[in-house]
Amino acid sequence: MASLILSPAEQDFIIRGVEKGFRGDGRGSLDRREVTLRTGMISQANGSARCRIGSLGVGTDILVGVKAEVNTWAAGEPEECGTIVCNVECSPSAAQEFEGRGADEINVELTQLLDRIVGGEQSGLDLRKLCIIPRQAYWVLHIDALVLDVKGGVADALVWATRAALLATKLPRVVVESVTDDSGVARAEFDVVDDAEDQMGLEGARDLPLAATFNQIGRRYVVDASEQEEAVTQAKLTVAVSPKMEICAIQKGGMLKGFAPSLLSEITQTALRIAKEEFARFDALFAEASKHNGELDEEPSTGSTFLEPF
Amino acid sequence: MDMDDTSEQQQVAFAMHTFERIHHTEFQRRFLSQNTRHDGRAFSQFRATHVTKGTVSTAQGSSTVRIGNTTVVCGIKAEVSEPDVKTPNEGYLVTNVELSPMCSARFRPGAPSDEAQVASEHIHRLFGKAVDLATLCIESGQAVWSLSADIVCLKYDGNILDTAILALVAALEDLRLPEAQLDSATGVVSADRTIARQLTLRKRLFPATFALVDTYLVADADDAEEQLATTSVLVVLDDSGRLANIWKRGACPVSNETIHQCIESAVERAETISKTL
Amino acid sequence: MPRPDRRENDQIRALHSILGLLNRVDGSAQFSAGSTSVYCGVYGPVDVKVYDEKLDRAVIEVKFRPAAGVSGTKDRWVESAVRGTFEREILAQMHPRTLIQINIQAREDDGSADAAAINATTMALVDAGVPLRDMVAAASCAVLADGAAVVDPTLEEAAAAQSVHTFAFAGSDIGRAGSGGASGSTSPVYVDSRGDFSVADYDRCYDLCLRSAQRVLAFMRTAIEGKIAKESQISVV
Amino acid sequence: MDVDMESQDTRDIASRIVTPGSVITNDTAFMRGHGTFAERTTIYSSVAGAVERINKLVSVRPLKQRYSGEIGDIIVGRITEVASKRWRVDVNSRQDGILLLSSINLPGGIQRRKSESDELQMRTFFAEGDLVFAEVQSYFADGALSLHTRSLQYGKLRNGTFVTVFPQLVPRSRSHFHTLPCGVDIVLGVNGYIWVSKHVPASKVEENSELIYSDKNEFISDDERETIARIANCIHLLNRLYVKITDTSIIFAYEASLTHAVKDLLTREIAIDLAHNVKTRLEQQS
Repeated sequence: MASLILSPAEQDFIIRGVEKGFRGDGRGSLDRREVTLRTGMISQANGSARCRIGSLGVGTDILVGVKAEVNTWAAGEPEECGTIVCNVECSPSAAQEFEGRGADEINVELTQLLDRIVGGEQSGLDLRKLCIIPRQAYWVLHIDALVLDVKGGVADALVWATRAALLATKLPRVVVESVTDDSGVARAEFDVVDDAEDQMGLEGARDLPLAATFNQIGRRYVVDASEQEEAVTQAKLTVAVSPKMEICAIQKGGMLKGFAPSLLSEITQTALRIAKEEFARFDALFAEASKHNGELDEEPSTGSTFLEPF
Repeated sequence: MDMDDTSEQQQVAFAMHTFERIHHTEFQRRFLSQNTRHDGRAFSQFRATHVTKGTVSTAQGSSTVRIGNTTVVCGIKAEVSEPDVKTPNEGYLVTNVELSPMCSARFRPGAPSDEAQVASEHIHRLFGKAVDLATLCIESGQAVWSLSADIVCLKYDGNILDTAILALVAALEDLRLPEAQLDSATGVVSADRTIARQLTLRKRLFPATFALVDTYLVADADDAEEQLATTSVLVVLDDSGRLANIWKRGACPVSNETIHQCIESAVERAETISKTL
Repeated sequence: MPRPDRRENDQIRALHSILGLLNRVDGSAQFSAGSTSVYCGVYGPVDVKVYDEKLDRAVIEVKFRPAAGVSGTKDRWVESAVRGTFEREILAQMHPRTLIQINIQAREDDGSADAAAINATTMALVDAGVPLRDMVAAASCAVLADGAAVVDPTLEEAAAAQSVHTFAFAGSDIGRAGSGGASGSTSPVYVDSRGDFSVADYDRCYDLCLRSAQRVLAFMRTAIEGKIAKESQISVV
Repeated sequence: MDVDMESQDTRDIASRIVTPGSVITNDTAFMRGHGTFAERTTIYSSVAGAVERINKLVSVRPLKQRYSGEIGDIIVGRITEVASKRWRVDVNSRQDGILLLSSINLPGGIQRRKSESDELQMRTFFAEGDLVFAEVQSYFADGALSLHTRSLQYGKLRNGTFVTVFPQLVPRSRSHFHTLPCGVDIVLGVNGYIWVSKHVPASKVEENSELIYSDKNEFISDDERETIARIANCIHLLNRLYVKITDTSIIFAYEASLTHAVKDLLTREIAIDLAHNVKTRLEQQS
């Protein structure tokens, strides 16, 4: 994915800078770029969000939609649970290297990451609440993420957008009733209430984690690496931390190097340390986004460019 | 004297053949500017069209259609499958147009070309309304007929859409489905082959394609003409004379009057082929 | 019968567009009509593979990705529709031996998505500075079961309609029609009418779409001119 | 009277904003330039932009376009491929530029003859990813730009950081290499590629020609790093807010930015405020 090739002098400049605590745009090693968050822009989805990490309208940009579907239970599937299916796709309209099969590898890597973080109970979501009737019907949440631009730190933006989309997700209410058929056997049947007013949020969505990616550059590491910093990254670690300050998923990336165990434990400690601030930042952005949730402009509007939020 | 004459004729014939090959565009234009076409047809004239039903004995419904040199075989295979949850009472109709290197050198081996995929998709969209998918239901929510129509081009000489659409109409009319029943206890579908049920089409479709070669509108372009045409208009009518589709695609704008001309020609064409079918 | 979203029959949904929203491409646009929304990114002219190279003109390639699910035959159909529509409007002979790549990404399809794809492509091509003979504006219209013709149908309306019609027109043609010319003198660059309809239905939808396209074109021009006006204020030293 | 008519016409045509397909003029006296096409006697616009007129030549300056080079342009490029006796260089244009082995200065004296061994060690001069400061020398038949670095100020770039901007924001001017008062060197490539680096006196390279192809950075102090980051952020914000990028505008932005921390320069409010400040000062100056 690192399509950017830097000259030895640029690489040296970045690495030495990071080691001294100076990043190219003046950030400290644990500073994140500006994050922009919006929710509810896909009216046909049960929940949606868009997250951009980057300044002045340039940055990694991801759109996530959550669609809920009722599935009939089949043998071999979990009996009293719903499921989550993740899919991440890098749009070829975002970058030329995603043309054709160019995005296959990164799509798989990101899908795997997302699945690792929100695919199961470790995410904090109560999957049993997604069961409608045991061994009969359950909800499937399809999380579809579309990567619109890549400027470093895709993993973090993906998780931030997903958390926002799941928090904004509303499921229709389901009424279960017992019916006795002609032969006297009682069966459960369900009805999905089609009423936009009568919907509920996901159980446990508040417990969903956020992720921070740490890129090892030289002997130090940074959070939220820029595109150039990613080009000189030897190894990276994405750590997902829940609001309960538990680490619920870790994925290592970067094929050049392994981590020293001491650095690894330092990074996880740091992840926990910055988590509180990250959640506070997310909450503020999400609250702001919820105010404008799904606003559709009444008047025809022509947003001109960059400084419009999206 | 005689000798001279023949050699001169040969000379001319050779020159014309060469002319066609190396100056394809100019060659065609000479005809068009004289109000005729290279195969002698008038602008609005379609090629001879032959429809034969039941040409593939292993398929439940089949047909062979020839328009001029373009030859297409359509075979429909019926299989039992489970319906989609959203439409428990509807069966499936899957269409697939195959343009292999066998039918023309312009197609390459391997994955279906864009042209074949576009044709498959367009025909699929067209027949979605022509076939009542509810008549393909065996047991609601349990079992339905799934029809897969393979439309294979044997020889390509232009106007694949008209040929393929006609072939599918004929094959659907030829289709006989056995009476099928679902045994709810075992979940097995049994078919009684002695009773053959015919599928009733909501409407028969009659296609007519027109191509714009330079500024000339010609009906039913053959391969040589198609290579010059950047624009085509497909008009599909049903047996009650109503329109099912107008599809203008390609680079050149076509005036609304021209589209109306196409509709009028298509009406005449529909009358002719309804007799053939 | 009132429409589900209480629009008048000849009223298109609120239009919204953003030019240049993708940073990695030469030109991009988002075009939305109500909740139907499409992104388009254009690269070009760029180097072309020798195998595809055309000596006298640029090669035009179109890729369409649906909002969800895998890309299939359906998308090839849309690609061919868009490619055909822009084949003449892009002045391809000005950039021989190059490639102009058009990537369309549906964000949400709530009806009339083909028209939105064409409109988004026009705006992205303009944003990329690809030389065009003319701008293209598209619009859709549906004839409902009760015979009423409604413009810019939603997915719900289109699904229940007797027939659905999509037309695209070149800007100059729309201009001519606007100056009092009859619809007979206009020449659409793209027509897709399907369903069960009469010639009268077709004509009715043609006029409605021509009028809608007029509004879409005016909207696109305003959006583009607004952006240029902003950028023209670049201070000169 | 005639003159009056003419100026009236000029006002009609020039500085109008047009979109593709707009009629620019029916007057056959005009010649069509970039961004236009002609059909019969009418000149139409083929891009969106502002109409410009020089005498009888009308053209449209487009919204944005890839960089298209002119001979004499000073640019920054990135080596993408080492080929036989030449390098391919990404110059932010639709085609890669070409730097011929014969168009560079070799270490050990300008007048030295190029030998076969030079061909074998081309990577020691420029390798893939290297940034090069060069001048457009001519065009190849297929339109690709031919570059040269035969001047001591040109060559490999080091000691700093790379910034990309819209090419149309960098005007062509007499000098594209500047040493700013804050002790930072900048190379403003008209192709939109900009290099910001620690100031190294020109005499240093003149004394030691080996340095032209060095990959090694000099020692860069913390203060210098901060100034480089500040200048890079200033350029970035000028770019995003569509302000022309020149040594003057960069200095103005730098001076106005000093009350803020470097990392805060790219936050929305501060960026808009700074850009506004720069615009006002530029207007006052002219």
